[in-house]
Amino acid sequence: LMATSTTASVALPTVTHLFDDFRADLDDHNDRRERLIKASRDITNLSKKTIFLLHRLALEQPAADDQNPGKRAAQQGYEKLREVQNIYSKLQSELVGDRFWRYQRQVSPGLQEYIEALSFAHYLEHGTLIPFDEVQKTLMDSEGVEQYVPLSVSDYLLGLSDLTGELMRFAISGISRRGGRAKAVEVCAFVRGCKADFERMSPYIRDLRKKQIVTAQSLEKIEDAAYAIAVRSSEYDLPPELLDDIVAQSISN
Amino acid sequence: LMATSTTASVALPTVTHLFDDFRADLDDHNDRRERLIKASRDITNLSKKTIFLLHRLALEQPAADDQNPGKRAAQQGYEKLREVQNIYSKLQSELVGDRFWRYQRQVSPGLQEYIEALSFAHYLEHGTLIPFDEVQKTLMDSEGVEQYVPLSVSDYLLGLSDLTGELMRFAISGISRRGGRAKAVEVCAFVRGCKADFERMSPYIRDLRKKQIVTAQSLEKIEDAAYAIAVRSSEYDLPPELLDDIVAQSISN
Amino acid sequence: KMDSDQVEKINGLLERDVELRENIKDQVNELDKKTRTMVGLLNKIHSTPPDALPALLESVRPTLLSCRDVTGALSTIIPPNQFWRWKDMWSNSMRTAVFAAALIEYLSNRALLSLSQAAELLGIKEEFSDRMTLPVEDYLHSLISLVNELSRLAVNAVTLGNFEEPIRISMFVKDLFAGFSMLNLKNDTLRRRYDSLKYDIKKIEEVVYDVSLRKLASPSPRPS
Amino acid sequence: KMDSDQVEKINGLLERDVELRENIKDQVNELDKKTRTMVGLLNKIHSTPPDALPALLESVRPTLLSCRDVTGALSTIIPPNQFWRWKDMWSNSMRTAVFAAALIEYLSNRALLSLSQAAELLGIKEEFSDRMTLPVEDYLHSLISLVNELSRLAVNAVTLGNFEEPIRISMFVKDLFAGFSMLNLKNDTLRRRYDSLKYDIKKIEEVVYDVSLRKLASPSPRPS
Amino acid sequence: KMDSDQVEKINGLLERDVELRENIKDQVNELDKKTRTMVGLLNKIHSTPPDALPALLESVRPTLLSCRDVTGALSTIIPPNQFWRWKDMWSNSMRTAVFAAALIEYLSNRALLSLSQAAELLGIKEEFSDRMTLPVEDYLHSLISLVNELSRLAVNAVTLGNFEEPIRISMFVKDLFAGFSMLNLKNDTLRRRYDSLKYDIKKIEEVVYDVSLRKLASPSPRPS
Amino acid sequence: KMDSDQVEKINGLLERDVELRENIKDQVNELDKKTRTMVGLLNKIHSTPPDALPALLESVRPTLLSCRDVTGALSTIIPPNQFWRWKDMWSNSMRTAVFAAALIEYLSNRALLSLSQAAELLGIKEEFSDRMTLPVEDYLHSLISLVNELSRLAVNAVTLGNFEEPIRISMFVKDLFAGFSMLNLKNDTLRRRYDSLKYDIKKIEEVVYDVSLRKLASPSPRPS
Amino acid sequence: KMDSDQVEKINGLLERDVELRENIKDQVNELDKKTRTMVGLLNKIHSTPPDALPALLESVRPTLLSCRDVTGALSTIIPPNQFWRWKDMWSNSMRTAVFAAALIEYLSNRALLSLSQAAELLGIKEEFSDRMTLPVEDYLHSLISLVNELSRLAVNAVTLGNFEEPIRISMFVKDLFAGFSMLNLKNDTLRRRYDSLKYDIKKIEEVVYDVSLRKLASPSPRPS
Amino acid sequence: KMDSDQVEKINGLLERDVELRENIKDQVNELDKKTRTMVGLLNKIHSTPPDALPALLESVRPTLLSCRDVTGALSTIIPPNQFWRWKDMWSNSMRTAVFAAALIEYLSNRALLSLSQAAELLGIKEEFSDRMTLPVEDYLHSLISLVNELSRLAVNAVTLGNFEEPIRISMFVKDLFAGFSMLNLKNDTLRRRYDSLKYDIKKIEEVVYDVSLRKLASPSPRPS
Ligand SMILES: [Mn+2]
Ligand SMILES: [Mn+2]
Repeated sequence: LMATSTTASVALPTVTHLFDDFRADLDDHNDRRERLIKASRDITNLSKKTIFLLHRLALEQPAADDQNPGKRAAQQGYEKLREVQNIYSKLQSELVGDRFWRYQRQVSPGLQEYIEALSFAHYLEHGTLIPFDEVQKTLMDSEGVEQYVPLSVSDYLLGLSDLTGELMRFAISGISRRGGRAKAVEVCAFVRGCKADFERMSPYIRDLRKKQIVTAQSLEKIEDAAYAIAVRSSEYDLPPELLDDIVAQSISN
Repeated sequence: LMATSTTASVALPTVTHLFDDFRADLDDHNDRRERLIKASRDITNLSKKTIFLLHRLALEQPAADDQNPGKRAAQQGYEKLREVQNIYSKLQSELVGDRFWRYQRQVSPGLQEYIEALSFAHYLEHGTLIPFDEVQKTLMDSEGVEQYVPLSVSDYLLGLSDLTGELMRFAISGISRRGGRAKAVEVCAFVRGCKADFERMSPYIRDLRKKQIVTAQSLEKIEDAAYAIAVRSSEYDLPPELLDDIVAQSISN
Repeated sequence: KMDSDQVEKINGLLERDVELRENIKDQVNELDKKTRTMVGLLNKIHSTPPDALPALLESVRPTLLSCRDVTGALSTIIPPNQFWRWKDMWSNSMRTAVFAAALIEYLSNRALLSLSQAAELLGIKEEFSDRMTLPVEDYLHSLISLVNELSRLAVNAVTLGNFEEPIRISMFVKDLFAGFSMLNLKNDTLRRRYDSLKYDIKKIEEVVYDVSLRKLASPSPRPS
Repeated sequence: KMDSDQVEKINGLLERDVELRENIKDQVNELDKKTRTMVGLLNKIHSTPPDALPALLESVRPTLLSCRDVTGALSTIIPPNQFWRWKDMWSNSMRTAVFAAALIEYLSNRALLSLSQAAELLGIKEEFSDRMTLPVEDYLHSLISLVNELSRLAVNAVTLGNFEEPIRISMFVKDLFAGFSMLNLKNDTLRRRYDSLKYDIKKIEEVVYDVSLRKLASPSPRPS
Repeated sequence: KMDSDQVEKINGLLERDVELRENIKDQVNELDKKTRTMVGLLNKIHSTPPDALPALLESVRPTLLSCRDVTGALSTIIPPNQFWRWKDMWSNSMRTAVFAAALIEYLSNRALLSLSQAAELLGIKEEFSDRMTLPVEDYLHSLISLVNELSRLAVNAVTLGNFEEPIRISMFVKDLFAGFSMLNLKNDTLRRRYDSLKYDIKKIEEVVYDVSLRKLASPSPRPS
Repeated sequence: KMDSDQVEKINGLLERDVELRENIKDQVNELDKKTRTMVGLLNKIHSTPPDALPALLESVRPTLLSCRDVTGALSTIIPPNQFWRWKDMWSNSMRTAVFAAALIEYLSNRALLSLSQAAELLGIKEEFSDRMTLPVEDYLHSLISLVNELSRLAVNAVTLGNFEEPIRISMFVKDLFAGFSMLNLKNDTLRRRYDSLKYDIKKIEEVVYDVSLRKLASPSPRPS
Repeated sequence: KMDSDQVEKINGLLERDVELRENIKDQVNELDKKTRTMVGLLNKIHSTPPDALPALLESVRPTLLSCRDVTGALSTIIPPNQFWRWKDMWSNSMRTAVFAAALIEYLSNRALLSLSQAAELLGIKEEFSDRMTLPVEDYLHSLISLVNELSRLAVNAVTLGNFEEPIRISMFVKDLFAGFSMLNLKNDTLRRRYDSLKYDIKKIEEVVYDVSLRKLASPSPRPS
Repeated sequence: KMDSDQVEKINGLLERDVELRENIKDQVNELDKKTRTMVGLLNKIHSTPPDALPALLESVRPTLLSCRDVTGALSTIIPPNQFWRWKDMWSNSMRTAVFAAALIEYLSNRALLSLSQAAELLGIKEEFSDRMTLPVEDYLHSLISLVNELSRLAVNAVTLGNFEEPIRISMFVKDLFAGFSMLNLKNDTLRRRYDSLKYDIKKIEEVVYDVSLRKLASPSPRPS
């Protein structure tokens, strides 16, 4: 009788031992999850700040000798985003192998905000949508061998979809700048194209469908601005640059 | 004409200067908010772990010579909660003066979870509800002079309200332990009293009204367990300790 | 189960807060009446010719200064360090008061009322700071309201035949917008309201455009 | 506006995923059929006398082993590193399969099926790990289902006149619960299900209580 | 025990209410038809030249007056003291009817329909007051709808070449708005709708601006 | 133009309502305190042995009767005919008060408190009817709360060793439920709460089952 | 331009549907009354001794058969092909009727009412199929309600001293459950309700356990 | 007992539906691709000058006509009488297709696509009516989408220098709106969307205002 009771207390450690491993495993997972959530918040904040910076730079009157003021703004944006890339480089081991998809829900919000900021800078420099591969390249070490964090099509598209909102702000805020009216018309066409392109992809990505509604609203806002420009200038039979000059003079006088 | 335009560009720096300060102020605020959110997550996690630890210790069969097994469990709980107190001691400057109420929404969730864990340990040791002042004391430096973080009545009560859920788990999980049946009946009376006490305070605190519903559910669960004990033992005309012994023997045999 | 002295102590604390809230509410109602009066009077700027403006502004000033009674009372009622606990009760009213002050300042001196000037005008003293202060956010909200109102004024000034006003407003508002764009705002009300500023600027710009192209504006030196 | 080759590339990637999802779904349907069969058969343990049990368990085993076809197929279909991307599609089915395996193991050997044994039985190989693995969470879910089922079995065993079973189940389940209580769970489904375990233990305890007090149970040595 | 008397009595009470609701609903449907007709006809004001307006307004009046049938019927159906119990069923329709009345009044006499005039027009008699009355909130809702419609009319009048109309509307609406701004509205739908009035006013101001900028008409200065 | 008479009159109406609301709120707070006190005390029935029950119930009665102060005050404050306008402010508290009264009645006399008894106990007089009355819906809500509480009591009575109580409760609740099921409830909150009664009944039936299975008490057969 | 022909035609279509909905609603109200009556009567099975049961069941049958009036009327009202358009209006009532029929069948003959028997009893003829049919989902919902009721009956039968009933119910329900578990239910309400069946089965098993533990009756072994 | 015949029969019914749903889903995906392509192409109307419009519309037509493949396939897949059972699966896509057709019709012929024309264009034949038809609600939804799009087009046409378009759109939309306002819409999504049309109309009126104020084009007077 004593003997069996001893056996019983020997059997117990097996379960305990087993669950010890599980505990370590779960704690490890939760700790990593926490680290990624915190890092993702930092990345989101840095990216948002970059977007504000880009708006600020885009609004400044360019120096007279500046051939491509957008490029200058973009450079400063890229510079600031290097901080984000640094964070990702440090996270590499947390996101290696199958871990990216395991923690995707924690990582995506920051990643999408980063792509939004990066694509904004890219648009200011080139006037185009940043290609998938180029986004990927910014998340690699300098030799272009190791990917800090894998890029999913969904994150890429959702980040770009947010870009249209920033472009709307950029276009409308810039209207009072010299050349801003022409820029607004350009952005209007660009965003209209984006919306059409995303339309065909949206059945595949749940969140993109929702974001398309926001894009449609942004587009309408730009269209309304472009309309206001057109309707007002149509009263005068003068080329737009001349109109700009007349207005500028009446203010600076 | 040139002169006025110069005046204009001199006027600009004033606004810029003004907003420079605002930017610093807002950035400072947002950064502090972020730090507090992160610290609060850590505190919540540590407190939750402490609660698990206390359940685990409470479930262990006590050593034969242990006069007050609850006290031993509580001591280990207090020990672990010292980590939380350390975090608060480091946050003191972030929460000094009017800052506590400014960041209350960020700080409260962690604080309430801490109070839940602390009051659980206290209950295991004393079988009573921890008083307001004692919670406050744990958040002071060793000389009892400086308060790391002010304690609001609302956080105190909301933390205690969560305690009832843990007590429900404690009572029901412990029913199969020797003496667990008596303990469950004891907890039942205690939680019933808590619910009645909180009832009169709940009009003052919005969230407490919601949590009272959860407390009511927990209470009903304990009542159901106490009922099951009573109904089964009523078939036999034996004192409860004897019933416990018979059951224990049939298992250990 | 709580000790009865604990119950009593906590009930005491809770009831103190209820009473406090009542007292604050009374003051906020007071402040609300004042801001309603000021907004009602200032609404007339849209139909008032330039020469009658100083008198109109002067008529608002007493009410503006009387807001000091409220801020003074609040600074006495609010317990130490609890400014942020209660401020949501009056932020809207206070923002309207600061808006009124800033509008008067702009129309009187074509100048931006600074945060410290605003606090001073409303009787919010440095030494109240843990009970009553004017947070940057609230001040910024007031400035946005100011821009909203100025964009409306730009339109109505032209209707009244005042073609200089839109141009002055345009310059003032652009500076202000440049200031705002220096801030890193998070996604809150302030951000949303800041976002809407661009429409005001656009509107003002359209008026300037109309006015310039019709060559109705005579050049005027910009006040510094 | 996207380059047309970008559009094509991205559309290609998106469509690849759609196809992948279809393929996985087919496999999951397959697995679902198998688990439904196993659960149907294992449901009979509640009315099967002890001596007929081995045959019943034996009849389930082929279906259990055939799950290896599905895990093998999935390990081929899932692209490298994408296990966590798709696993929600089959976790429920896989948990049921592991539950069946653990129940068979308990009833055959009164032993706890370990995680690695479970993986092995279901043909989930170490080398598949970035495409097909058995996560701890899923394994734990299956153990909770096992406890749910055993608490029901404790009741029905007594109905069938088997008074030893509840006592053996009681000891087994208590060990398992002690194991579970070592974990730090966050507020998710696993936590909720773990929380409900105490009711199963209580139920089993009541059966043990009934049985013990009626002195119907004869003492039996505990298998190690 | 709930005896059958009790049950019968309670059931009687419940069923009386069900029937009452049905009867009210029929009347509200009736009222709805009338207001739909009026709104349909009044929609033509946006494309009707000034000289054809009186005839249009005259064509609406019979329907307006026929609303008295509904208010009369309701005052008979509603039990004493239960006005506030059922009023939500018809408030929307009644507000539309009052809106129609106020719009006709403005377009006929450039005057504001008063609360008592509105009640009188719709046949809501003083002596009905515990069963049918026109609450001040509903009246104010109707006035806000009037402003919404007039801001649209200001735009369309210009399209029709009527450049004086916006100026008259502007004055009327500004007076109305000044009245509103003296009311102590609490934070409810009415307050939100009142807050939205400023967009209508801005729109009207912009029309007046456009007209006066082009010297198509000029707002006469008014005593402040 | 909205003349100042109109504005003043309207403002008077609006402000009267604001003040009225404040006054009602004070009374409702008062009533709320009373009902919370009663609920707190009545909570003890679950741990009170039968012989100590009368004293407990007696201790609640003064608070119950003091509710008459509130209903009396409300009947004075509410303007004629406006009962239905304001009743949502106190229905919850009133339902709790009626619940307390019905629980006391059941525990004292094993009888169902009727609608008119409830009104009488709470001091709601016939002559108040256009300002203060007890609508049948509120009474029915209270009865449902009573059943909720009694199902809990059935459980706790057994824990206290009182095996007859559940049987009495079962009979009382079944009669009540039969009464309810003859009412024509429409699809609203009351209906949903009524539908949930079946869970309470099941629970009570299970208690009666446990008690009679173990021959701790036996339900007397009753004529069907 | 939407010509008046078009408008008229469309309005005709819309109004036909409105009227249709009204007509259907009337029939559903009729059906609701019948099912309420049946449920009220059948509720008595829980307190009726076995020998009085046949009379009770007989008293329900006329109401059950009178449901044919409603299904007949619906089959006339519903336009060809529109069964699926309107069926949500009556599914709940129809499920209750089928539940009543299945309960009567079980208590009379200890047999499961088949889908076609159910349709036949309720007068749903093959030739109505494009306007009125009994979808398999609704039939299954009714069977689940049957199990819910039987688990309650198992408890109450024991209270009445009928210890064989739970054992018969247990066997019937287990067979039914085994049938269900072979169905391929998708993730909808039906699936969720099916999943909840296991609680009923556990409850019944516990009753059988209680009865057999106390040797009040003994489940006969059955061929597996 | 649920015999295996029954089970098999029921399972057959359930599985037929599962398969049916899969098949319909495939067709709906197909239709979805087509409508998205059309919407993508039609998006270009906002930046296409009038002379390039016919070619653009022509490029959409093949896709539009290819929708007939889907409606044809659906009419084969859907079992007799089950149109209303499944229609929710494709209503959204179908509405978009009808919207595209109506937009093309308007831009080509300045005419309103009738319900029967829409059905004909999309290959929905009279003889399909119990499996595939175009309900009037869906048609009306498409017309509302058309107005939404045209209000945007009015704006963008002006940007492109086409000042006549808004005037034509204005007349078309007003006629359509007048038609709608004669319909008896009940309180559902359609009603809400109809109510929102007034914003589109206001927007179009403002464009017409801008254009006529500046004498860029002039709306021809029309008989009221
Ligand atoms: Mn953004
Ligand atoms: Mn907790």
